[in-house]
Amino acid sequence: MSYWKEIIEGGWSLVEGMRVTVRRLVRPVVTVQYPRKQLTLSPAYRGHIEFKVFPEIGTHRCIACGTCQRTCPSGVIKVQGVKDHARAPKVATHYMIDFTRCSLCGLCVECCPTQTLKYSTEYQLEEESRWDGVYDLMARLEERRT
Amino acid sequence: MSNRETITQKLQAMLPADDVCRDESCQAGVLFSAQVPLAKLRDAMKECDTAGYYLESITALDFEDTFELVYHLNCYEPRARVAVRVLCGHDQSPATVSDIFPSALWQEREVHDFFGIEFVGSPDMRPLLMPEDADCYPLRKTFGKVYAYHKRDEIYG
Amino acid sequence: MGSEMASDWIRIIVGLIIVLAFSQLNALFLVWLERKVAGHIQLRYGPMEVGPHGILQTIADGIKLVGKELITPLSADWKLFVIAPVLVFMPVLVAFLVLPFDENLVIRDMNLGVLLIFAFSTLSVLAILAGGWAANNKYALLGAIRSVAQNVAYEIPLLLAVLSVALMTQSLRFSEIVAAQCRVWFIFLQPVAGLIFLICATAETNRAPFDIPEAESELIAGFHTEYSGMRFGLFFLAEYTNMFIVSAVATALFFGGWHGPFGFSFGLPGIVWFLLKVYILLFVIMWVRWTFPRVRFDQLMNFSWKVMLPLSLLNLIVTAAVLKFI
Amino acid sequence: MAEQFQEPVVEQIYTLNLGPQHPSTHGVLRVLLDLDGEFIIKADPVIGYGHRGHEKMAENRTYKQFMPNSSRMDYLSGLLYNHGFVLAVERFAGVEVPERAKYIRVICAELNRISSHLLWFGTYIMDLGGFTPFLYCFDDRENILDILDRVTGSRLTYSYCRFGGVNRDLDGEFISMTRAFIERLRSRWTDYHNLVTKNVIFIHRTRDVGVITPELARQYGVVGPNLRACGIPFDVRKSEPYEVYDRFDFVIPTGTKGDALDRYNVRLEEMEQSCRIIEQALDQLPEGPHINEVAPFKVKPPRGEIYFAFESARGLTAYYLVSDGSPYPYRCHIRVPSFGNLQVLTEVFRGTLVADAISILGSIDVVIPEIDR
Repeated sequence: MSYWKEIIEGGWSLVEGMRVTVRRLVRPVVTVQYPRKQLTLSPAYRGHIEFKVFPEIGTHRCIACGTCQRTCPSGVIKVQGVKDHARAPKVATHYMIDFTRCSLCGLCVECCPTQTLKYSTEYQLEEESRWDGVYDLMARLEERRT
Repeated sequence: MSNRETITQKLQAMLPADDVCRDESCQAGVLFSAQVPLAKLRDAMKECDTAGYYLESITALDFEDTFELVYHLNCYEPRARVAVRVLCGHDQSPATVSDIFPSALWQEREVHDFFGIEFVGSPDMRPLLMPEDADCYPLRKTFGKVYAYHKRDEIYG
Repeated sequence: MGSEMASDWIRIIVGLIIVLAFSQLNALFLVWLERKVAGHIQLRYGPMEVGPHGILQTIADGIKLVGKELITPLSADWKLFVIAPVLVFMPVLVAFLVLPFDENLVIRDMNLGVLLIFAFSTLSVLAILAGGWAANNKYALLGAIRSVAQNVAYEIPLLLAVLSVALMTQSLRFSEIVAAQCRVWFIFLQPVAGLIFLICATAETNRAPFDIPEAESELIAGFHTEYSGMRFGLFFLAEYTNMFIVSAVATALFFGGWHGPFGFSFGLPGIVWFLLKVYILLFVIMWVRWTFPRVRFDQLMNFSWKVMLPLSLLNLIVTAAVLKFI
Repeated sequence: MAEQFQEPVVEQIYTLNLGPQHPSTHGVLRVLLDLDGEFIIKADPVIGYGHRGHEKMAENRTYKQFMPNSSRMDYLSGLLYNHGFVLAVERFAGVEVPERAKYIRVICAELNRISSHLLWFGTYIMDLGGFTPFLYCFDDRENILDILDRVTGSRLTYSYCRFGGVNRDLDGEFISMTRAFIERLRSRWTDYHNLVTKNVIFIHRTRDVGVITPELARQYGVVGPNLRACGIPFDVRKSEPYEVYDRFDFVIPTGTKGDALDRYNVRLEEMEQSCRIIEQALDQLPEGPHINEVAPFKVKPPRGEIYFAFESARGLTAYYLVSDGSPYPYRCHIRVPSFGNLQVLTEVFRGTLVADAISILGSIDVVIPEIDR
């Protein structure tokens, strides 16, 4: 008797399963056709880093202290700055990141004493060579300002 | 009697009082820590096995004067972790415990990979995580970039 | 007599050309359909980019497959390896000869049509065995062995199910079997046989949940692990064409062939009814595939020998007894 | 299966190399199988293809710099590992954590646990040949990722926890999304049960397959859901409550036989328990800062060591840290759950079919990069 019972119960469980899938078949899909339709990014999205532009001075506030450079676990950041004269505050002139090795931990943003770094929201970062992954943040900043 | 009391008593009976240390609060995550001489390692582990403990991890520490093997054992009771610590000179070879705890086999292989410590009597000492042709022991403090290489007393003294 | 022979030959040749064109196009369409069905069952679109709703996707894939290098492994038995994909496709084409698409739309209405289809569809397992064996790959061999065992096991209940239909109509000619269903389809008279036939046909065509010869999570791709390019493509097309054939046979044997339900045709020609039913069955096969996990090999065998075979025998005996005493 | 298995004739044995590139070895696991027909005589897992030397890396990095590494060991439950590492260092160095941060961490960690289990659920059914539940699970998991993305800014390797708190505070939107998600997940259980749990094929594939007895589990140090499936209610969240887990009411689901079906049921029930924890944590969520602003920038634990165990999605995980008082750990050892869970397979595989081996491997839920470290 259990033989028949198992066949019937087993068969019914298969029918139940098929009911689940067919109900999904007529439901609207949940995916989007990516390049044509894009989802909105989360407000906290962490892309590569970028300079903030402070409206009151119209540019970044990086003082090239090198904290980010030392904190970065992967040694991605290279920053250089100059002083106009001996008493003047240091101002960054070069800021390069090697995004190919970045692990997006965000420690640089947090440790920055002048809060001049932020996360970019770019994510379509296709490049042709490894060197294209090295970003010059200064140049990017100029590009954005103009 | 619970497993943790059994093993505490057994190990206390086996070792001099200086070598064992019990911390009810488990601040360092370990209830009971026992410094076992190399020769008594297998005895201590057998006691743990009969007390119903399982082997959680085997790891080694490389000090300037010696290696130290740390065996963490645990049982399915709250806050019952036992650490069995064995000093093992750079030229000494501890006995394997893989016949007592089968899980030790891979962990010993891993320690062998990283520290080059040979376990006497182990049926299988092939490299586990390292490539088959590796000729270095990466977690030794003589390999690669190293910030500090201390004697044991400088940390635990 | 002579002119009749000639017209017969012309009929066969024209038929073959139509069959070749139809089976290929149909297989391409089925691949697309399967991907669409799978997509929508899984709450995604499936192919969308090539052509409207991706209808040309499989053609693009076919072109890609044709362009790919045909790799023959060094250790393979290359003669068998090359011939196996061709072998797997031939019996599939032959089966089209006797399929009754409509009352008069049969390429050759033989009195042993049903037998011919099953005789030839059994051949494809030889090709699978040859391919799996010749590849000299353990996964391929395992797949081939599984395939043979599975086909042998499921052939018997399949034929027994067909036999009970043949008993009812006293014929193995498709046109007669279909004609006998002009009022009531045999699925209502022989529900057990119909179900057995469908299950066994799924197993015969190596479709999920009986796709253990391919079993991508166990055997990577089973018997066609080592095949690349259009050789793989032929296996693929053969699978889909096989699906079409078993659905067509099931339609002819159990679902009234070109007849509408209960003798009402609603003014539609027979071929529309026939194809409609075939595609509904195909959809069911796909639906099943995208719903169930795969059965294990020994369970598959147990199911065949312990459930399907006794059931089909019982069904046959009951059918025979009923026919005898009524 | 075991009773059908007979001692093989030696000449019939052949070796099958399962992996490292195989659809269902979940990463780069290679198993050398000695087979007799389709029966497995001996299994020898070969691991180490994903070895990155995290332990050596830790010695060359400050504690803070190692923090992003921690979520890269087990990429499916990155936040749990992250959480564990941060907790270990906090206890070691005595960093205070605000109450709100503790709750936030628990909520996110449990969400991550659900996402890990959901992914396991999907891939396990895919190992058994059913493709569709995989996509349904991904649909649900996508929700979790969206929620976590909202607060952590990342979808897989979160690097969210910080010494003394978390990176970013929760907002109201997060809370409502989480509550909506839990409701939605609960409404999906019927579908999952109808589609998978009750399915006769699934039951036949998993019942009495890959039985791990409690004794075998103890010998091999099997932990997590695999251990609980053999009937031992051992969960670090209960036995050594860390963070605020002792304030929540949840039960440890257990199985009876220790077969694949039990492991499946235990994991499914665990998701429900995680939902309960999240709900309670959301109810109790206090106001306050999300990070201890006065936490030292450079963490320097005192000399000594700590062995900190926590429950990751795969079981008991532990960080063993030895400090010499400098900002760099002298030694960092990570006890990973999958290590023992995978090793037990050498025993369990014996006498099973290849198809079962896949089913068992899937049910154990190993993450290979976690083992390789």
